[in-house]
Amino acid sequence: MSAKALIDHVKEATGAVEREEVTPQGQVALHVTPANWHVVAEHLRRCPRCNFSMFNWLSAVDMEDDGFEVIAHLYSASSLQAVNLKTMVPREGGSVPTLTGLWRGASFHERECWEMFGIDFAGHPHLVKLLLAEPFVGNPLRKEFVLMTREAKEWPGAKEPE
Amino acid sequence: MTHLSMIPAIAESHNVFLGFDFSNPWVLLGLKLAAVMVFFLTAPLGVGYAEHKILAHMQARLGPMEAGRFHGWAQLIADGVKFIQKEDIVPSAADKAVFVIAPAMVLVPAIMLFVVLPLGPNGFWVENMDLGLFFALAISSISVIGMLAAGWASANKFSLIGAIRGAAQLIAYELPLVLAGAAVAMQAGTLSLPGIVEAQQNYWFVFPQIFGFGLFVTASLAELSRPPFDMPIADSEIIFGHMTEYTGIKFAFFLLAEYAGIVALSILAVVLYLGGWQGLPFINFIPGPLWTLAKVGALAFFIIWLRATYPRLREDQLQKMAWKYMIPIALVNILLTGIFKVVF
Amino acid sequence: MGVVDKVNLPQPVKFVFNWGRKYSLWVMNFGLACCAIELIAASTSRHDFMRLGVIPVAHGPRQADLLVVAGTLTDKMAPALKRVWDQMPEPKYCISFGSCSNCGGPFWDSYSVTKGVDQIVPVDVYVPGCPPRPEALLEGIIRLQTQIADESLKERFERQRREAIVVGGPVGPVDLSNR
Amino acid sequence: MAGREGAGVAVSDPTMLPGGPGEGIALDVAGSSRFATEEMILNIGPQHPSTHGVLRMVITLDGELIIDAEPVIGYMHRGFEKMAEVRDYRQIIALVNRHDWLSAFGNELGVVLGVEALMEIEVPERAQWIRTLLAEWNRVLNHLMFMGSFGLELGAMTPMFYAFREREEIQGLLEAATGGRMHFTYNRIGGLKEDLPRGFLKESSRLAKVVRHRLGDYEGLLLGNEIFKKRTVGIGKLPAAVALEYGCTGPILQAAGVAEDSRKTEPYLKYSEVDFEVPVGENGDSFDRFWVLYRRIEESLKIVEQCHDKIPAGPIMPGKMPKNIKPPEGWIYSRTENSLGETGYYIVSRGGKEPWRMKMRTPSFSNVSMIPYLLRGVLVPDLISVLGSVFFVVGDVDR
Repeated sequence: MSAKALIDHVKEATGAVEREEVTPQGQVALHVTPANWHVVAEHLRRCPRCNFSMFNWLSAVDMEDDGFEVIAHLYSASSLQAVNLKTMVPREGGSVPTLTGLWRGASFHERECWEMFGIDFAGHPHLVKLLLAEPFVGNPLRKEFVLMTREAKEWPGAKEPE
Repeated sequence: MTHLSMIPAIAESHNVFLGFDFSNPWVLLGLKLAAVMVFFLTAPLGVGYAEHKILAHMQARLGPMEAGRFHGWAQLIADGVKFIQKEDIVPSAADKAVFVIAPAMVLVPAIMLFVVLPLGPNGFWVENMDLGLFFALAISSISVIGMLAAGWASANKFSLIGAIRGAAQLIAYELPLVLAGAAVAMQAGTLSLPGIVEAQQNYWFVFPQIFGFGLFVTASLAELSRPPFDMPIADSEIIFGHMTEYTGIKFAFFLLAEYAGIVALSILAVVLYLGGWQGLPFINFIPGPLWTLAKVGALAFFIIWLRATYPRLREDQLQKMAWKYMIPIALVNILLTGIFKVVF
Repeated sequence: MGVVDKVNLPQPVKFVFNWGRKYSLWVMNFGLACCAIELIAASTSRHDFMRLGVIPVAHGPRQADLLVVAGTLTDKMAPALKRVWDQMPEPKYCISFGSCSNCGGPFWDSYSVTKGVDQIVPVDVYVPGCPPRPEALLEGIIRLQTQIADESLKERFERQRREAIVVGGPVGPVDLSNR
Repeated sequence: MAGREGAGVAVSDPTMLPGGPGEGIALDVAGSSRFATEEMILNIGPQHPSTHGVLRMVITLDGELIIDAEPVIGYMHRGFEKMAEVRDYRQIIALVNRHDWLSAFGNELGVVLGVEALMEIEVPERAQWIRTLLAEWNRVLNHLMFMGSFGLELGAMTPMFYAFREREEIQGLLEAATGGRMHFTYNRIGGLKEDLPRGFLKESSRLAKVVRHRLGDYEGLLLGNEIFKKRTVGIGKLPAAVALEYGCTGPILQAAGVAEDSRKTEPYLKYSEVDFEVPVGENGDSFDRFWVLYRRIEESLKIVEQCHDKIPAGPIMPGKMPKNIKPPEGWIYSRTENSLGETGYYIVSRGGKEPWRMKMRTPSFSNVSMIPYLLRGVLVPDLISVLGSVFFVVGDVDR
């Protein structure tokens, strides 16, 4: 299934795709609303034509004022097709339904995303810190989280090539 | 039936020690004790050093090279000197009395084992008991109590698991060990260890008792917790088993007992199966004790070689092997020995 | 322990004791990150630090004399390092192996890395590099052995602040108090 | 493991459903009133000989039977993704060397391939072939390490020493080209740091023969060893569907029977021009995982040997390169088949000299998240056999 065919199929089947994106390198992204996140994901997982059986990774990107873009990267081992499922959540109080019911592997990725960005994954059974130490405060991958060492002292090796 | 009094070299040997005749019993006793201690403190170190070097050379390395200058011969002495300086830690949760006494419970049987082991003819042994074999096998299994005590008293889960594994393993392998020994005793017609050696004048028992020999060596490895049966101290699973919490000299005692065990059980195997101090026919000018030591060395080399070669079994596979295969084979072996004795 | 660190031992006894400690450094591999691989490389075929009497069979801290902290120490891991160090019996030594454990190395600006294990445990020898070559560890061990050979345990325990050696740095003790 | 109660939770913890290989065993034993035993919580790690690194496992035991296991990770979390946001692309090459420290070359490859694709830089032929060659050598290095350490965990100490005997030679070879024993930093955006030294290819082909010859040692010591087979065959079976759900890739997925390898399915560099196979296991057990690892070394050596003949002469950097590396605005997910599986970098550029965001998708992270599934219902000694065969590097897990 080509990228185009996939996008058309998902659009048609779910009717929940806001917009699609194909990069010059041919990578596919489907943008959905947080409310439709689980619906589209479930279709991608269960539909025999899509058959995205592999949960590759899930993360987010800090888009500053737009909020956070949550990305789930799925892969189909049968059609060798990859798709990025994307949704935008607000900076504060953002919540996305969990995908742990669809792919077992989503659990760790969502925990990581939760602690790194502070995005809630509604329905996740075990949303606790994964990588950070227990006393750690803050969400490191948010842009407002500054690296104190760098604030205190600029890296002495910073030099532009001439 | 061979009786002890029928073997002249043994019957007359009561006051003979290391080839000399002693009339003063106290001098004799003192000498014997000193000899045991000297042998106990040197032979295991030799095996330990050999293990370092043999393993190293099998693994494309050199092993200790610096301590004592010449090929690191003093490595284990340095270890000993270091161990006596180390801080002696008793974990606060430990059962202190048991924790302290456990190394001794492992060490003392290991020393006592050497009392009956004969190294050569004409009194190269400390005590010639009529029940020598029985005594040796009985004493060698006492150490399991020390092991359990150490594991339990350490108040450490890894220690406890290690100790329980060790106990299960020792109990399982005590049986084939004893049964294999029993077949030899039947063949020799005596339980006295020098007597068994004398009975091998014509042929070594390894030939008629080839199954027994295999069983004995395998069970000895398990008794000693040596690879591939080193689950009680499996370092990648349970750190150091019952020794996990021990420091300094107490830990050194455990190690010493382990290597003494290798020496003792090797001597026992040599005495039971490989003709003890009896040499090969044409090179008989080599004195008996050297023959024993050479054979012990060969067996110890084999034990070390196994360590370099094999991964370890799993605890339940080990148990299965003992109960389902080795013990039946040992019983059949006894039966065959009986038939052999009656027919020939 | 008990006596050796409280009295000044006569020279011959001290020599023998120091010799024993020098050549019997059972090492606790506190392998954390990349440097752990070079630490293993130092213990295997080509470099084989067992030649120097560094025996890598101490699997638990209780039997170890030397702690080699190899790799990045994170704040989450730091309590475990402290605990391992406390579990080791005296006299014990510590080698900080690699830039990360010396000072944070390439992770100097990270939010979760402890910049320097000397904040947690006293370090005897620092081995720089990212990761240092196994030869650098051998050099560090030899420097440590030289230090052990003429130290007095009594003085060692009396000394509150430890002096450190930097491999490749000036020969002899370096005072870190003014850094 | 929390989430077992799951009150008011729409979806229960999927890792609890529907059981691992030992499904039902634990419940029968623990639930029986006649043989009711007390569960023991055992904490393995973070510093434990078997976890090769700083992974912590909290396992619930019934006797020696594992009822539940939870990996506690993060002890090596160094904040790579945050640090990548304050480093320019040149520095990131040096940084990513260090997250999977056993396959540094593969890591830097992922980044430079991504940035080159974003900037649409044409990499010279020679540079591509050299990258392929060194990436495969790096894979051999990595796999040798795991072959050795797996043996060590099962109690066989010699394979480790043999592995390092070979590793030292290969590291020497790579050091000749790159200047680094472990962290090569040999790639540049657009090409390579410098050309191969004289005599490199000759030495490389000699070494390929040597390593291939010495692989027999491992076959004898491990693959053909009865005890090794007893410890690994049938232990920790992983079905392909579960492996995919957890996102396992590389040897783990291939052992489970899925021939997924981006060198084949989405060829990059010169992998479409060389001939190699993707080994596939049958049962997905510990033995298969190890066997796949072994076969992957053979295949890598095959690629290495083909590279020797095919490396063309020519430049190693494109003629015209911008002074500052500033990829245009956009995003890319660059995925490579690294030693342990798929290593991907999701790079978001806003036109600056630093990436706006660089998400690292690492194979070890997914592999470790799958461990609880494998461990439920196995014995403690098998924990080692399972953990050792789920190949992971802790830095790659925690990043």
